[in-house]
Order: sequence, then C-alpha cells, then structure tokens
Amino acid sequence: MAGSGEAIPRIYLDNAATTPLDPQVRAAMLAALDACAGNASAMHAPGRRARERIEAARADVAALIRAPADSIVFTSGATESDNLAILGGARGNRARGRHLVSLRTEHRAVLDACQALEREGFAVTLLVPGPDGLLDPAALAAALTPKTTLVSVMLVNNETGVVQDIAALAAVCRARGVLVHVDAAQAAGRVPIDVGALDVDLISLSAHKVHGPVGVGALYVRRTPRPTLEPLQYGGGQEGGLRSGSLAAHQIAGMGEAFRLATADGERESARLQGLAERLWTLLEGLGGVHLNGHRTRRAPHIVNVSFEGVDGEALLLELEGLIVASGAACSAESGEPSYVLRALGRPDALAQASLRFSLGRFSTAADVEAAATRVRAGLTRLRGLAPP
Amino acid sequence: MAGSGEAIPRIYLDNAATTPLDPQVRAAMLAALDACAGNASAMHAPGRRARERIEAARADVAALIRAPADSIVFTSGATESDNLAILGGARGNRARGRHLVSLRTEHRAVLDACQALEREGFAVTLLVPGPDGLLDPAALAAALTPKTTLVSVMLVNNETGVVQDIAALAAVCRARGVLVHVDAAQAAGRVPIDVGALDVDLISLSAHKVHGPVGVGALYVRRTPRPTLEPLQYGGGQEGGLRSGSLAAHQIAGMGEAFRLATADGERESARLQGLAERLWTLLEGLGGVHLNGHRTRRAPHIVNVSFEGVDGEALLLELEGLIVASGAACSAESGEPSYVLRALGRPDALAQASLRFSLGRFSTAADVEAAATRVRAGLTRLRGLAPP
Amino acid sequence: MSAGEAYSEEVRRLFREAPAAGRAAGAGWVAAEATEPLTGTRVRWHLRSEGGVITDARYQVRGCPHTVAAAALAAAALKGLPIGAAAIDFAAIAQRLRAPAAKRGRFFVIQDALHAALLLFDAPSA
Amino acid sequence: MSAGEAYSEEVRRLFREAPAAGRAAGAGWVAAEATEPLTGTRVRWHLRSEGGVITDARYQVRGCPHTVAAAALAAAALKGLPIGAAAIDFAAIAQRLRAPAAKRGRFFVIQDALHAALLLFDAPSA
Ligand SMILES: Cc1ncc(COP(=O)(O)O)c(C=O)c1O
Ligand SMILES: Cc1ncc(COP(=O)(O)O)c(C=O)c1O
Repeated sequence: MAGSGEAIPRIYLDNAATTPLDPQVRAAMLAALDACAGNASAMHAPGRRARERIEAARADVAALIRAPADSIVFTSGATESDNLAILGGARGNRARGRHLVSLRTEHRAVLDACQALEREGFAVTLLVPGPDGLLDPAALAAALTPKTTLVSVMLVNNETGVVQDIAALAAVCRARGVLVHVDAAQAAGRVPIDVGALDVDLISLSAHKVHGPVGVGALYVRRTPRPTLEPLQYGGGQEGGLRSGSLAAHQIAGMGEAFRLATADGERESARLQGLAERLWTLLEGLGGVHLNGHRTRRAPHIVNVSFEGVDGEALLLELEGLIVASGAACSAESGEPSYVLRALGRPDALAQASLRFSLGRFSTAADVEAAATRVRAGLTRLRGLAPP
Repeated sequence: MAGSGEAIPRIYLDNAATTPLDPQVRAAMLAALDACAGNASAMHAPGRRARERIEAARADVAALIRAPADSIVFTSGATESDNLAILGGARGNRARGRHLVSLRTEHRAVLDACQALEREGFAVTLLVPGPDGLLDPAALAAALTPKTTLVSVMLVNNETGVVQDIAALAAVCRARGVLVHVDAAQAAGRVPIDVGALDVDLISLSAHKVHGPVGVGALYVRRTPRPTLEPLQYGGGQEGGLRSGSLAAHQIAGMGEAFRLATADGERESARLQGLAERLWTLLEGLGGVHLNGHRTRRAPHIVNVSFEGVDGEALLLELEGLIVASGAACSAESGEPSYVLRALGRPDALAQASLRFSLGRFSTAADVEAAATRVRAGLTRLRGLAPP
Repeated sequence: MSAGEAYSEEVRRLFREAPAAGRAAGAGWVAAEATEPLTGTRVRWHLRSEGGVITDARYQVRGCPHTVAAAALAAAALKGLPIGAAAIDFAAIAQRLRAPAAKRGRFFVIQDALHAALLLFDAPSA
Repeated sequence: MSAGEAYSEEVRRLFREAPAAGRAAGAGWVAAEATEPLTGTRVRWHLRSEGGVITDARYQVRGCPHTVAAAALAAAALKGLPIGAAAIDFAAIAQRLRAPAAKRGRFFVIQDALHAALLLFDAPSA
C-alpha cells in the first residue's frame, strides 16, 4: 500500500547517495569550527591550530588508502577530485597526447569531464564493460594508443557496487606510461584500498559517502613519479598549488574523522554490511522475477541493485514511499535520466527502470533489511496484481 | 615589550583574513547538518529539506546584493568564484577575443587566474591604480581593445580597503560589450552592494569574510544578458550546470545566515566599524611617522592599513605578538612575499613591509581598538628607540 | 523533483486505491490490451456493454502512477457512454493530473487498448 | 610559518632583551653605520677599545628579529677581541639562530657597519 511519507516509518537504504553524519564526525567538526576561528594560511595562533587539525586529517585520510599524508590534496568533493584528475591530468599532459580512455558506467563527474575534454579537442574512448559490469584488462589494453595519456576507471560502481580489478587494469597502463585515475568515492570504507597494491596515480575520495560531511573530498596524487596536473583554480597556492583557496578546517576535520573511523572499523563493518546485503538479496530473490545487477561476487558489500520484472519502476518507488532507496526510473534523478549504467550492462530499458538500488551504511540494521524486504514484497505483490497477466 | 603569545591577551583585528563564526551562523549550520542528512539532488524527504534550506540561503545571499535568487551560484569560496568568473568567462568567450583587463592590486585568486589564461594564449593587461588605490575609468577605457572580453576589478581591496567606483568602471565596459567581474569578497557586509546600480555581470562572494564558515562562497551571474561561462568542473549539472557537485547544505545554510545577518544589520554595523576605524587611525596618527595606505575617504569601514616609519615590519609584528593583525612584511604570508599591493601603490619596499593591516569585524570593540593602539605605541617606541637616529 | 512534488494528491489517491482495477469476463464483456515496450507500459481494458452502452469498465495496468491514475479516471468516465462515442479526453485528464509532458505519451497506451477493446464490440459476433 | 615557528626561543629572547643595545660616545669610542635600503635594515655600531682590544660594543639596529639577535650575539663576541682580528663568524651565528637563507643577507649589514667602525680605530688619530 502506498502511503504518505509522513505516516510510514522511514527506512534509509540510500547510503550510496549520501551517508548520515556520524556523531563522532559531527563532534570533530564542531571542535574544529569552534577552535579554528582563524584562516589556515595566516600567521597567528588560531591559524596554527587550524593547520595542525588539517594536517592530522590529511594523515587520517591517507591512512585509509595506505598513502603518505603529503599525497593528499583536499577538494570540495569527489566531483572536484574527478575533474582535477581528469581535466587536470589531460590538460597537463596535452603535449604528450590527447587521448583518454574510460568506461560508460563511470560516474557523471567522470563522463562529463571527459565530454568537456572532447570539446577541447581530446579524443575519448568509452569502453563498455561486460554484462557483469567488469572491464577486461585485455579490452583496456586494446583501447590504448600511443596518444593515450590517462585512463579513468572507478573502483566501486555507485549503482551496482561492482568492484573492478584496478591492479590488473593499472598494470596494463603502467606498462605504457599512461596515468591511471580511480574514482574510489564508493569504495572508501567499504572495500580495502591500498595505493601500493593498486599502483595508480590518482584516486578520488569523498567524505559524505563515509559518514562525513558533504562538500569536502580529496584527491590522492602519487608522489613519485608525480603526475603533472593543471589546477582547476588558482590563487593562494594552497595544497601544493594544486588547489588554491582557503582550507575549511571544520570540513576537513570532519573528513579526517570519518576516514579515521572507517579505517579503525573497516574490516568488521565490511563483513557486517556483507551479511546484511546477502540477507537482503536472499529475501528479494525469494520474491521471484528479480535480477541482481552487476557481478555476483566481485561487489562492494553495501550495494544491492535489483531489477524487478512485471512492474513499473516509478510506480514501485511511489509504492515504497518511506523506504529511501535509489531507483533506475527516470523520475528518480533531477537529470530525468533512466539509469545509463544498467543500460550499459545490457538491461532492457523497461527492466533498467524497474530497478532499485538498496545501499547500506553504518546505521543500517538487520531490522531495516527485514522491513525493507517486507515492504518490497507487499508493494511488488500489489503492483503485479494490478498488471495484466 | 615583546612577550609570548600565550601570556598577553589576544586582540583579533584580522577580520579581512577571516571573521569569527557568528553564533547564529553556527546554529544555522548545525540545524542544517542535523536536518539534512540527505543528498540535495536525490528524491527523498531529507533531500527535499536540504534543497529547501539551500534555496532559502540562496535568497538570503541574493538579498544582500539586491539580486534575484536564481542569479546566485554556490561555490567553495571566493577563490573558486573568481576563477569561475575569470577562467570561465574568458574561455567561454574565447571566440570573441582573448584579451582581459584587471589591476595589479587584485587578490591572488584573480591575478593567478589571469596568469593561467596567459599560458592559454590570452593577453592580460594589468593596470596600476593611482597612489590612492583608485582606478581612473579613463585609464580603463584606454586599456580596452576590440578583443577585450572581460574586465575584473574588485569592489573593496583586501589590503587597503579602497573602494573602487565600480559603476563608473562598469559603464565604460558596458558601452563596449565587455563582461565585468567584481570580486566583492571584502565588500559584502561592509559596504552596500546593489547589482542594479553597479550594472555588472559577475560578482564573487565569500562566507568566511562575513562571519560565515570557510569553504563556501557564491558567484552572482547576471540573468539578462546572461554571460557565457565555461564551468570549472562537470558532473551532475548542479547550479544550472555551472558548478556540478553535491551541494553542502550546512555550509550553504551558514552562508545564508551570515548574509541574512549582514543584510539585517548592515548599515548600523558599517557605521559602527567606521567609528572604530576612525578612532584607531586617530590614535595611530598621533604616534607620528605613520601613513595611511589607500584613499583617505573612499574606503571600506573595516580596514585601516598603516605604514610605520623607522621600524622593521617583521620586528613590529613580533613585538606586537598577541595583537592579531596582518603585516606587509615578507614573513607574514606563507607565500613569503612582501605586499605587492602596497608596492603597486608606490610605497617604497621598506615602508611597504613596515605596514600593518588592522581589520575590524562584528566582534571588535572600542576596547580592542584602544588596547591595540596602546600596544602599537609601546612597540613602536621600543623599536624606534633601538634604531639608529 | 521529489515524490511529494511529482504527484498531485489526486494522482496519489488514484494510484493507491486504483478504483475499478482488475479483470472481468463473461457475458457482454470484451478485453483488449496495448503495450509500449520501451517503458514497459501495458494496459488491458475489460469492458462490458448492454444495448450499445458501456455499463462497466475495468483495467489492468503496468505503468507509472500517472498512467494508473489516468486509467482509473478513464474507467469512471466510460460508464454510460455509447460504444460508438466512447471518446475519452486524455488531454483533459493529463491536465487534471498535472502529468508532465514526458508522461502524456504513455496515455496513448491506455487509449490504444481502449480502441482495441471497443472494436471488439463492433465485431460481427456482438 | 607562524611567529612561533619562525623564531627560535633564543631569537625571541635576544630580540626582546636586546642586550647591550644602545649608543655610547666619549673617549675610546667610535661609531659607524651601514644601511640596506631595500628592506630598510640599518645597523650602527659603537665600539670602545683600549690597548688594541675591544672593551665594549653597543649597537643600534632597525631590522628584523634575526638581525637584532645577530647584532646582540656579535656585540657579546666582540668584547676582548683584538681590533686587528675582530672577526665575527656570521655563518655560525646564522646557524645558531636558525635564520632562513633570505635573512642571512641582512647580516652583511651588521658586518659592513662593524668593518666601518673598526676602520675608525685604525685611523691616524687613534
Ligand atoms: C562514484 C562517485 N564518484 C563521484 C561522486 C561525487 O562525489 P561528491 O558528491 O563528493 O562530489 C559520487 C557521489 O555521487 C560517486 O558515487
Ligand atoms: C578580495 C578577496 N578575494 C578573494 C578571496 C578568497 O576568498 P576565499 O577564502 O573564500 O577563497 C579573499 C580572501 O582571502 C579576498 O580578500
């Protein structure tokens, strides 16, 4: 039964969109907000405190990906990080070549940055992954040309949760001297990230996907060899000249604390989410006529993306009001676009739009999962009953 | 006597660098942080609340400059706003011409963006204002060429407080179809801003200069005629496509509240600051061998920039530890640069570096001003006594 | 665009209650269906007539909330109409339901199914 | 770089106390000055000698905290040195005061003034 959002208790299973702020993160932000009333680049005591807080956060962010602290550049979010990596990396290496390779299933920030580069005269190859969402390293190798300067592939897909084999993909690039950028916004805190093992040049991170605040992110930039990046903005020369602008200590402190918590708790929490996700999928699979999107096992533990036969996606979403999930239906995004990711995986439009992405987070419980499955069962039953046979 | 920063009570007169967060702003940020646990672009209740909060803030920011709400684009700060206006405006109008005009006394964000454009093949003319810091509209007119697409002039100079006659300068540009960008980061909340009267295309604003949080700003973009801007970053298409990326509701709520307070209190507060500044200058002038930098009357009420004869700037700053002010000395900034602004106004290097910028804010009191002057008198007396006659 | 803003109260109610939804068969009943494969929208009408007049109308629908609501309004409007003049003003329904332009195309599926069903009344066996 | 980090405790103390700063004149005293106009650094030495040995040294200085501290250390070191061998190791002082490279150039002003003053001892009237 579709009810009003006010009456039915809400269940938040949209942690891939954004995660609730952790109370400890909130406390860290407040402490920084109250202590650091100064400008981090100015020469006085509050400025010094802000700078110290920022450097501590830098170390905390770096630790999650096992990187040195001075390889972390703070940004306003993964969107900016993606752009700094892709626009900055492509423009900064323009003289070496003007060809980029990425995937059709990347985040909009990556795809739109690539498109902007095409308007600047770059050529962009967008590979299509297999139906399971995985990119074959051989397919990547075949796409590289002597003019290729940068490859961008995400670690965890934000719609399906599919985990790419970045190390294998990066090895292909490394052999050809091609920069590798990895959007790890969905990966941080959900799957282990080790820059040493991945051997990539640039990694985008976001705070608000890890129970940190919206509006702050980071770009990992390899120290040696250091990729040449053209900044997106200038003035002040902060962050090694790569990202000018006053640093927001409270935002950065929040990101630092969020990453610290994620590092401390990573393995246990991943296992817990994995358990919840498996339970959810088992319950949904039992409803019949449902398809799991993306690879069955090579997936992050927090995302379960399911297509439902025999119902309209938008109707399903309205039917489930109060269950906060993402939908493949056109109405679900401001952009008004059906899921281009599911379509790239070969799902027919009708099935792609009748898809729901359930995504779990630190505050998701077994009860949430049971309740969500119960509501989906009821909604699906009603809508399927309404449809012609 | 120079003492340790811990022992002497601190006096904060560096509000042009950053302003202490207003408690009401802090409360607004917390409310948004706690209420808007959702992604502003997603389709569920917390997202809707965040979006409403953001739109209310947009209206509050717009109100301070008497602009329509939909002309406000939120950014990560005035540095980004300056870059979006200058890089975006120049690149977006590349086909019309590749010449820009600005001033040697602009903020680093403007100057560095101009320099980046030079590397992209643009020509940039940097005009030198008169010794009083004012730019003559005739000098601007003479610098314009048929290839000029954009002029960037700040409303209030961040070092001297000099207020340009933007309306007169803009009129010169308007007649030639040249876009006008105004960095008003220091102006907001200190001098009235009326986009209708100024008749400019782009205005940069920052929250943390108006007792709001660091890390959020805005760019006013005229509605009609709408200037063509190339975005700095892509993906998601937020802010009318000009600034993609998840919107940080708590940051924007903070900026909205800061601007609301500034609008509500503007005139009275400006008059109060003006009174404090005049008192400060009277006290300092009485010390002898002091020079006010910038125009005597066409100035913002919050900045008093003074050069001191017969002392070294760095020594003066250390002598005054605990009095938090900005200095023209090389040691004062991370960049290690002496004040290029004062040098552009013709101050000899030795005098430029022996300069202090006192800047007032909402929490500055008459007692602060008296105490500051007393400390300066003592420090100046000791240092002058130490020097050869 | 949120769920709350995307659907009027009437759309929400009609979608929730789906009055007269379902199937029916027997003497005087005909049934016909139309499909739009891209969005997967499917509508099946069940109409009953007596003396050249539609006396009952049921629908089965797989479609978006606007489509369900439009079918419900159409079903109510059909009752009492003569078979030969059973025209439903879907433009008016779209307006009443404040359906966005992108949605109005789907109402053709309702209309197509309706036409197909009405043709069955005209068949020689009737 | 904050004030706290930019200056060692010793620089801060010497700057604050400026031991032996000031002027002096009279029998046995000479004085000379050097200037560096770009930064406005000025140093004036006042030296007193007896029997070819420096017995007292005072300085007046307009300069940065490192310059004041270096002059103070130089003044202390000068006492007891023979005029002909009154060499001060400013490189060692710079290191001891942890003066950044940009600052070391200013110590030449101290040295120039010192040389000028020492020359006055050698003058025929001495
Ligand atoms: C994979 C991926 N990349 C980038 C982003 C953008 O991150 P942010 O919201 O921090 O700009 C997101 C979040 O929407 C994401 O899921
Ligand atoms: C005139 C002016 N423009 C731009 C900026 C940069 O502002 P933000 O710190 O918000 O990037 C400042 C502050 O330093 C400023 O004073």
